Amino acid sequence: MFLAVLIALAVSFLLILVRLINGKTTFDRILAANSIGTIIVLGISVHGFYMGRPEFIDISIVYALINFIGTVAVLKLFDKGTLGDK
Amino acid sequence: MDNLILKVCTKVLFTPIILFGLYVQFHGDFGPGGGFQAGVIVAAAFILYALVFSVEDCKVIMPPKLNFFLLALGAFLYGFVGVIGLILGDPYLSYDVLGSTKEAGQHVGILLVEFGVGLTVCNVMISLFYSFADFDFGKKNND
Amino acid sequence: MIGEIIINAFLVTLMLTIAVFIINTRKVISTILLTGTYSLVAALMFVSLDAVDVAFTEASVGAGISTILFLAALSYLPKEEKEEKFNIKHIYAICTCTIVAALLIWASYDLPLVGQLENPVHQNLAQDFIEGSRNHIGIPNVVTSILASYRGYDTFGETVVIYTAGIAVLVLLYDGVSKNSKINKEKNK
Amino acid sequence: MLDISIEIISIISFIAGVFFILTGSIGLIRLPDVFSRIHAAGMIDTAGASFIILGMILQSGFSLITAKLIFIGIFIFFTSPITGHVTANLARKKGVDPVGKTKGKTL
Repeated sequence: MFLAVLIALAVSFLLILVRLINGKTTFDRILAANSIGTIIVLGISVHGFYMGRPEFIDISIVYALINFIGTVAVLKLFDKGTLGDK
Repeated sequence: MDNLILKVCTKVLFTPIILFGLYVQFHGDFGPGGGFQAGVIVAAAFILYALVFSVEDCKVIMPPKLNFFLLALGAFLYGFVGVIGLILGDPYLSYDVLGSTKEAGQHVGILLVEFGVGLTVCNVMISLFYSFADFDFGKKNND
Repeated sequence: MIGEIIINAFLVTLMLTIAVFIINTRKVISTILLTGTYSLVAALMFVSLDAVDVAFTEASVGAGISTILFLAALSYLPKEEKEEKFNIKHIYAICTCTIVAALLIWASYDLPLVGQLENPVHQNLAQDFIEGSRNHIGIPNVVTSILASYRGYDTFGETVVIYTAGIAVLVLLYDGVSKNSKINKEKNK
Repeated sequence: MLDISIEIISIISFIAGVFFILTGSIGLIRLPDVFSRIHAAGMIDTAGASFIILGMILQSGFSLITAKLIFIGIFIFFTSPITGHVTANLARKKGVDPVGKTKGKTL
């Protein structure tokens, strides 16, 4: 069952990767990167259950945090042209 | 970024992120984690604050002087734990004498040492972000 | 077992694909996004190899902080890479890469096979560390006990290296409190 | 009896989650512009992620792992729509026009 979910996640990873690679505008790329982050967060936790070691969930939490901060950083770079104040 | 929703979300998330960093820091003996990862997570919270508000606002809650002090304090703490062992009559960086039994000593030693690593990594990351975000040499050349 | 092999093969193929696309893109911003994705897949690879602490570090440092620092550095760089025609320098580079890769592959034949129980790594110290971590130190996570206790000198060295690197970057880039900052304005009042 | 019903509910929620994730990723490819793609990405991040996390919560029983899963669920459920909102805001500000009913004609 977990393997089936993993395969479905892998398929949707590949589909989103297409959008990440040939996205028309950069906002498409940002969206795709964010969605890939979500898919991988789910993938790590499902993989942990599949291997019978659910401690891997800590990594998912970290990645959920990092994904949000990374997306905010990219968006700020587009808005202001820099990450600082100037 | 002038977005009210993002600002409120950052204010709500700031504390849980630091709390999770501390969990990773002090739970490193039993699960995955440790000083290095915890330092990065706590630094990520401050970087998020600096991104959504501004670097100047972040410098109010984490002043550069405190940042530099903690940066040095982490490495100092690591060395100092070793020196305590040396004074009490053991080799450098062996933690057996820090507690009442050998195991308790090892626990105390590992906890302190990891805390030193976390402090250094966190503050190095924050100061790197400060210096990258504030550096305006390239901007002047472009204009 | 077969499931594991499928997962590993999928991840390796994915890493190769992303690496090829990183080489091909000219926009620096997509390179950075793809590099973040690459490190993530590397973290997944470490997860499937059961190296939890390494995966943790890869996910937080490789995919998170280094992406943000790359972005911070990007604002001082040109947004697009210049197209370069095939010239004599490329031939030198290709020759060097091929020779080094061939040497490395040749040298790898002397290494023991990965994952064999009779490897020298598993014979001498590993057993002591695993038992000592349970009996002498009393910590379930062997990685932490090796990192902080058995190999404490190494970790001290790493901490000092990080400290030194941070100080070096500060000396190069940090120009004190900038003139139009709030702190300075309040002081001047 | 209870075990079997919990198992069945978790399988159903896994199926629902996988359905939403696949639909969202197909939508991310097929839909015409940024604003409609945000809708597809939101489908992955809220419905898909929540159903799969619900399935894992039902599988894990009651422990610290359940609490961590709930934390992840809440986190993704709140942050992803916010990033979608900010992306849409910024795309509009930077002059990306939504595509109208007839292709090529902008609203």
